[in-house]
Amino acid sequence: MQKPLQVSSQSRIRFRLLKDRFAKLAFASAALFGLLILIILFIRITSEGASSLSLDFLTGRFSTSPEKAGIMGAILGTFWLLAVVVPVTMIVGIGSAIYLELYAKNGKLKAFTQTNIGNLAGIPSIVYGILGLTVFVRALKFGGVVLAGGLTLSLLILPIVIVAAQESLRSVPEQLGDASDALGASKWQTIQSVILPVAFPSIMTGAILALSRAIGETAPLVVLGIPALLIPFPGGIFDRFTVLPMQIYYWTLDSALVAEYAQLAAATSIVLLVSLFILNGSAIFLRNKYSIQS
Amino acid sequence: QEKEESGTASANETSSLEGSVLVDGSGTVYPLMAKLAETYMIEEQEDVSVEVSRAGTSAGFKKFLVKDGTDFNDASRTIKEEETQTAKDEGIEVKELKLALDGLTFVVNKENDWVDELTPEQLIQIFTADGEVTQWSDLDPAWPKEEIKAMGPNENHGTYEFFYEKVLEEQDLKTSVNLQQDYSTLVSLVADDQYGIAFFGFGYYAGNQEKLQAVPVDFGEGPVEPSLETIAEDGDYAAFTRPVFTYLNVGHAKEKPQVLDYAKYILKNANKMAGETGFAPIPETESQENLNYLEELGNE
Amino acid sequence: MPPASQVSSSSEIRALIRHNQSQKTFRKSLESWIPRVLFLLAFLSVLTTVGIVVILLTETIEFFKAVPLIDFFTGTVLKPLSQTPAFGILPLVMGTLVSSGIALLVAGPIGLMAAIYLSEYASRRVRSVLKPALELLAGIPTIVYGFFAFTFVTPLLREWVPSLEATNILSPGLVMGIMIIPMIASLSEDAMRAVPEVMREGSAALGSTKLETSLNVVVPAALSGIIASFVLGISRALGETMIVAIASGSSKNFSFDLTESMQTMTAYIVEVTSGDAAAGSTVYYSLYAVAMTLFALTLIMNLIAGKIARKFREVY
Amino acid sequence: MTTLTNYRPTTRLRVVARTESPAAIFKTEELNVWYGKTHALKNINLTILENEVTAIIGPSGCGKSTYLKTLNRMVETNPAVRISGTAQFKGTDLLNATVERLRSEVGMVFQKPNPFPKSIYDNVAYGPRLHGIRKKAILNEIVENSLKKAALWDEVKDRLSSSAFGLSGGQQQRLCIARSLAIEPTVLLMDEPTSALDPVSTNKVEELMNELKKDVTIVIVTHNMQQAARISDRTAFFLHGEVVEYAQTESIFKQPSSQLTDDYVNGRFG
Amino acid sequence: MTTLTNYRPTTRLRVVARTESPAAIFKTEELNVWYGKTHALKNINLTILENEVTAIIGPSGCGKSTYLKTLNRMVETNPAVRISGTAQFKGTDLLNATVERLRSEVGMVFQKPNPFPKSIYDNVAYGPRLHGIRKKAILNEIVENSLKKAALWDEVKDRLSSSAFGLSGGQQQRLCIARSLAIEPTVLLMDEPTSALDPVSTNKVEELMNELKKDVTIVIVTHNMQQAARISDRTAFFLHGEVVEYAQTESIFKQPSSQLTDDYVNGRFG
Ligand SMILES: Nc1ncnc2c1ncn2[C@@H]1O[C@H](COP(=O)(O)OP(=O)(O)OP(=O)(O)O)[C@@H](O)[C@H]1O
Ligand SMILES: Nc1ncnc2c1ncn2[C@@H]1O[C@H](COP(=O)(O)OP(=O)(O)OP(=O)(O)O)[C@@H](O)[C@H]1O
Ligand SMILES: [Mg+2]
Ligand SMILES: [Mg+2]
Ligand SMILES: O=P([O-])([O-])[O-]
Repeated sequence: MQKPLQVSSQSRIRFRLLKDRFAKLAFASAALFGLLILIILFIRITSEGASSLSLDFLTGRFSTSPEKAGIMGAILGTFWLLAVVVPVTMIVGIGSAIYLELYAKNGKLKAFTQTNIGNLAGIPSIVYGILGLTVFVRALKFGGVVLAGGLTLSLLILPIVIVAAQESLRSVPEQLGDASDALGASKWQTIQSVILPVAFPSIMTGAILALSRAIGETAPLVVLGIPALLIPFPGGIFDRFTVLPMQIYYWTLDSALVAEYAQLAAATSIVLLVSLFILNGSAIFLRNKYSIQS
Repeated sequence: QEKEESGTASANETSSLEGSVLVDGSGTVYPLMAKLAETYMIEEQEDVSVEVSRAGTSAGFKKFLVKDGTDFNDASRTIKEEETQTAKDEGIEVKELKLALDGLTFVVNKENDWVDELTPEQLIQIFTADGEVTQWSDLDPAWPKEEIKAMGPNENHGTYEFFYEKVLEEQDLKTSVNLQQDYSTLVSLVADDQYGIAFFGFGYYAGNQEKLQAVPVDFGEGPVEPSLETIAEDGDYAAFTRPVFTYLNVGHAKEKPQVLDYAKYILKNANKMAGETGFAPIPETESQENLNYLEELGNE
Repeated sequence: MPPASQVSSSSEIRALIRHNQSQKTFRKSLESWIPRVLFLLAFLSVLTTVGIVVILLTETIEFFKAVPLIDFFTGTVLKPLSQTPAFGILPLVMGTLVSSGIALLVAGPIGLMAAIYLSEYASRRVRSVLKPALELLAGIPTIVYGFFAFTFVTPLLREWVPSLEATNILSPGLVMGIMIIPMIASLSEDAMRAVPEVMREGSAALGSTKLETSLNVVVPAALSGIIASFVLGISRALGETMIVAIASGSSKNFSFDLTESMQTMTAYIVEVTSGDAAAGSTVYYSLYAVAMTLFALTLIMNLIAGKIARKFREVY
Repeated sequence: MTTLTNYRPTTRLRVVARTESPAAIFKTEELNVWYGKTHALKNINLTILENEVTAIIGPSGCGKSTYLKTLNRMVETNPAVRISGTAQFKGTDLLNATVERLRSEVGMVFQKPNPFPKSIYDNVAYGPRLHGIRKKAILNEIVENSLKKAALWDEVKDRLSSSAFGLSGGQQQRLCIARSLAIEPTVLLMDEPTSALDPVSTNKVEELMNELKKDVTIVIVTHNMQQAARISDRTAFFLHGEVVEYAQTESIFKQPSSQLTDDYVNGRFG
Repeated sequence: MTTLTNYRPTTRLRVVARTESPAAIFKTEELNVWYGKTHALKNINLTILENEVTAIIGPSGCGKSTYLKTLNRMVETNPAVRISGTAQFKGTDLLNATVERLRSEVGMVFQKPNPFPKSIYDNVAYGPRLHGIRKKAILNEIVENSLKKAALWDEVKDRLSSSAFGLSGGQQQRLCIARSLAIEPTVLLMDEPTSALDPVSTNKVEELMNELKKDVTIVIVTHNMQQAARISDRTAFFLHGEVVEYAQTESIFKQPSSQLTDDYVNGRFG
């Protein structure tokens, strides 16, 4: 057989392999860049904030004097906020996902709702703040209380919860639902006894990730007029409150006035980041654990 | 031990209160008011929540002079004619409570080694278009040929209006003046810009002396540096001295005991905390007059 | 019905089941309500959109009664609080575009390269470390990024660029870029992994190196997905608030100087709400007009991204 | 084409003689099924007889599974599906019946074993529980009987409460059969039930079918022509959504009347 | 088992007589392949001869594809894969060769046609371009020749610049063959190349293989025993990762030496 094409001279192959290796290095550095920034950010924040971190700081009340200031109020505020956000997003989020994924007929309405949810997920959080300000704080006269903040943040993360829950439901092997249907189960019986139990870990993963988003949000709360300086602890969902990110915001802005505030902001950031890492970490763990099985 | 004290205190005067008190308004007054609120909540009434914001005097009045508005509005200027009119229209009775004295302070960067003093005329030149001054060398040929970075608080603020009315005599500011909402931003802008100059209340200079220099002002009798001594109604810095207030919604004070109680508290304690937040005290008699008024309000 | 204790024959069980089936039970009647209740829950998301649009529109219309549309969209001067106010949105548009542009310049190449690495080169183990790390990066609250930009990146940049102001648009732009790297990397990677394995095999079987397969087959095949990830990244940057609110100051300059403070639409909303949110004034309405503009801008971006991504999905 | 006995060397399983002519259990007339625009079944007229094993063969994509799933209306789980024509189950219109009811009479076994992520016991008890049987004693009995019928009881009786995923593929498939049997269906539809199994398991399942057909009518889709020949009484050959030929299994393999059938069963395509 | 001629009624394609004994092109010794913990190939000793068509048959999961993909080391695209033993290509150790080089000599055609999302022309020109051929004239010639060899030229010559996705499945598969041929491989590995195709296309591809084997050694995996019988010279029967039997195709189908082979080719399992 004639081989008219000297297609792969040794040197050419070597050159191509070299290019490949070089590119791999470049791509890997790009991927590591994120990790590097993460490390710098964490080192930077730890070195700034670690000295302010103490039990007193965690359990203390807010104060304008740096040496006395604590973040218990903000921590409690975050908890109360979750007391609103968790039930609302779970019920509405999973319910919507079940409807869209398992009940809704494929048609214009479903396509519209789906597109709508996709777009909601892309609306800047500050716009949700304006929605919350206009509806919850002003029109419904809640004022800047936990309920108003919680509902606003619920609306903000709902699209994320819905989409994640939909994906979880979709990832349940179809054959399981088929097996149940083929035994004469009604739709809801199949959902309740086969699909939801299988999808649950993955739904939780998505929900936790969305919740951690809610915990870290600042912009909508700024718009709602959530105060930074708030000394009494919130005791329920009708109380005024503040949260960790607001505290960071206030202290960062005023670090120009009181240098120690930068350390307080950093210390609060550590608390926020560690809680979020724990949350996200557990979500990622959940996902990895259960994705191997299916 | 502390608990016991506050317990007796509340048993003696009013019984322990709860509810919230909303304060907004002047950023200049904010440090003083925040300090007062904090000590009040810790030492006097643990269950009352006093929330202090700092939208600026003018912005604050807009939140104050509405139905269900804030309880207090801090102000670094007196209430304006049209604001009084709004209050009347809304049926809101307003009481002016004088708290302390502040001096409008001009600050420059630490590395600014050429400015020893400025006259009010020079300040006008710096901040208005008519002066045709854009570089430091335009004021004095020996100074650097660098653009002056002039900045100040924006129109939400009483300090802006005081400056506009009393110093500039209502000439428009240059469009290039960098107007900011937050005093903290101004502080860091000047602290980081060798050619910057800004103005705000003395308190923001007092708290940041390691980052800023105050510019002595020559009112005609030699340079005067702003300080707690020179800031007084008849002091050397009198020309740039102004009283600061908080305005009370009298209706709220009548309805909500915690608002009235807090009003009394600030009048009694403002002078004590003025110094550490960069304000000069006012005569006891002036506070006493207001206190009497409040006592009467309580007895109604 | 056969007694429970009795051994039941096939036919008895069959009969029992048929009997139960013909029964009208509470469960069955309840079940018919489930879809309706769930529908209402799903409808809430539509309601949210309607709420946002209605609120923004009504107040924006109020705003345009006071400020002519043309002035708003073509004005280069923004002095909302001045005695002689001017409401030109262009300074905010400029600030928004510049910061998002910087962000994309950072995140586009790095994100894409990282995506290629994760999708084409990384071993399963490396990916299992890098992906969660990127997700953690994506999970950092923007307020922390803001703090980072203001207290670390800006001072660091000032050592290289002395003319940089304490608040400037460059530093938040860069940090916003870092913030959206995970998003672009992850979405692009998804797009690349959606390219059927058989394509790669086809290329590899012809003797291609990984790089050649990636650049000649995978990236072109995933191109619309990648572009969609870029557009979504921009959209995210357009709407980002806290980083710019903290680190870029509030100067309403209509200029192109990266070293100066510039205000974005989002930062303007923060400034106005934390300053004077008293209802009724033109400034108050301007909040909604700016928010409406921002909303429209991001919506358009998202729709474009959706359209591109859908085209991509149609291929496979 | 006279050598086709070679295809089923183990005819031992087949019941050859029939005394009475069996009744129709399914009857489809002018049945058409579309997936969106794909016309998957075209005018299918078939009568499936009670207590027989009917095999459906044909190349990939010819509509075998679609036909099978139409019989218990599982095809409708795909919302894009449209159906026209008539289909009867025991003389009643099945296309308008209550699906839950239809499906509890017409069981189904799938190509890939699909046990639930539950215990072996709960897998089998799933169906009875669905249909309102809660009494432990009855459930125990049903589980035992069904597993016995599926020839699995001896292998799993000591680990009823362990996960079904711990079983081998062949055991899982028999578990799925047991699960179907637990609600006492009158028909069992099987879609390539052995194609994922090893020879030994295949053989077990084939034996099982032979056992079951005393009580249950079986319709089986298979791509293995020898299997069809071994176990079925009657065979339908589908091609491009149409029935090319439907006859006694012997005649399909020995004297097919269509050249297409001949080509297919002799491996000239597919 | 003497009736097996029935399996390949169309032996017309087979070259029956060989004059010279062909040389070994692949030789694997004690070859083992694991996917993680799955032991997919166990001690495979096989010698594949030049310019022959070698068929690999066996039930699903027995390791056919794994073996084929070991020959061009595509199996290594799965990072979990471990290989032990030796494998030679034309006498040189292929397990340590440069894969890019190996693969440009050992082409591969997959079960599902996998054209690139490019034009027909660019699909065929892809390989030559990789290897540095840029000249338009040369590329044109290669594309034309390759498409002709793949018996596709007449069908596509007027729309070379339209997308490859517009072709039918059978055409796409032939395009993939053309794409492989464009870099002049000495071997073509084919993994069930016709299982996704209709009868007509299947026939075309089979004819094509017969044409190609003059120049190219072909190793083909197929699940269609009749196909193996029709087109191959030599057949290997795999089961559970082992070679049960490897011999002339005729002998595998007519007198298999193993009972397992006999059972498999007669459809008693699989
Ligand atoms: N969910 C679906 N969506 C769209 N088309 C489908 C779907 N399922 C099947 N089809 C189409 O319907 C036709 C018949 O498919 P069906 O699954 O019934 O074939 P089959 O004979 O069972 O094939 P196989 O042997 O591969 O299982 C095919 O053309 C197929 O592409
Ligand atoms: N990517 C993989 N990961 C893990 N195991 C695999 C992988 N690919 C194949 N295997 C396993 O290796 C064994 C051999 O698989 P292989 O694909 O070679 O079989 P095959 O004979 O080609 O089957 P088929 O006829 O289904 O194509 C099987 O047990 C299979 O489960
Ligand atoms: Mg099928
Ligand atoms: Mg294979
Ligand atoms: O914040 P001001 O005191 O300037 O109103």
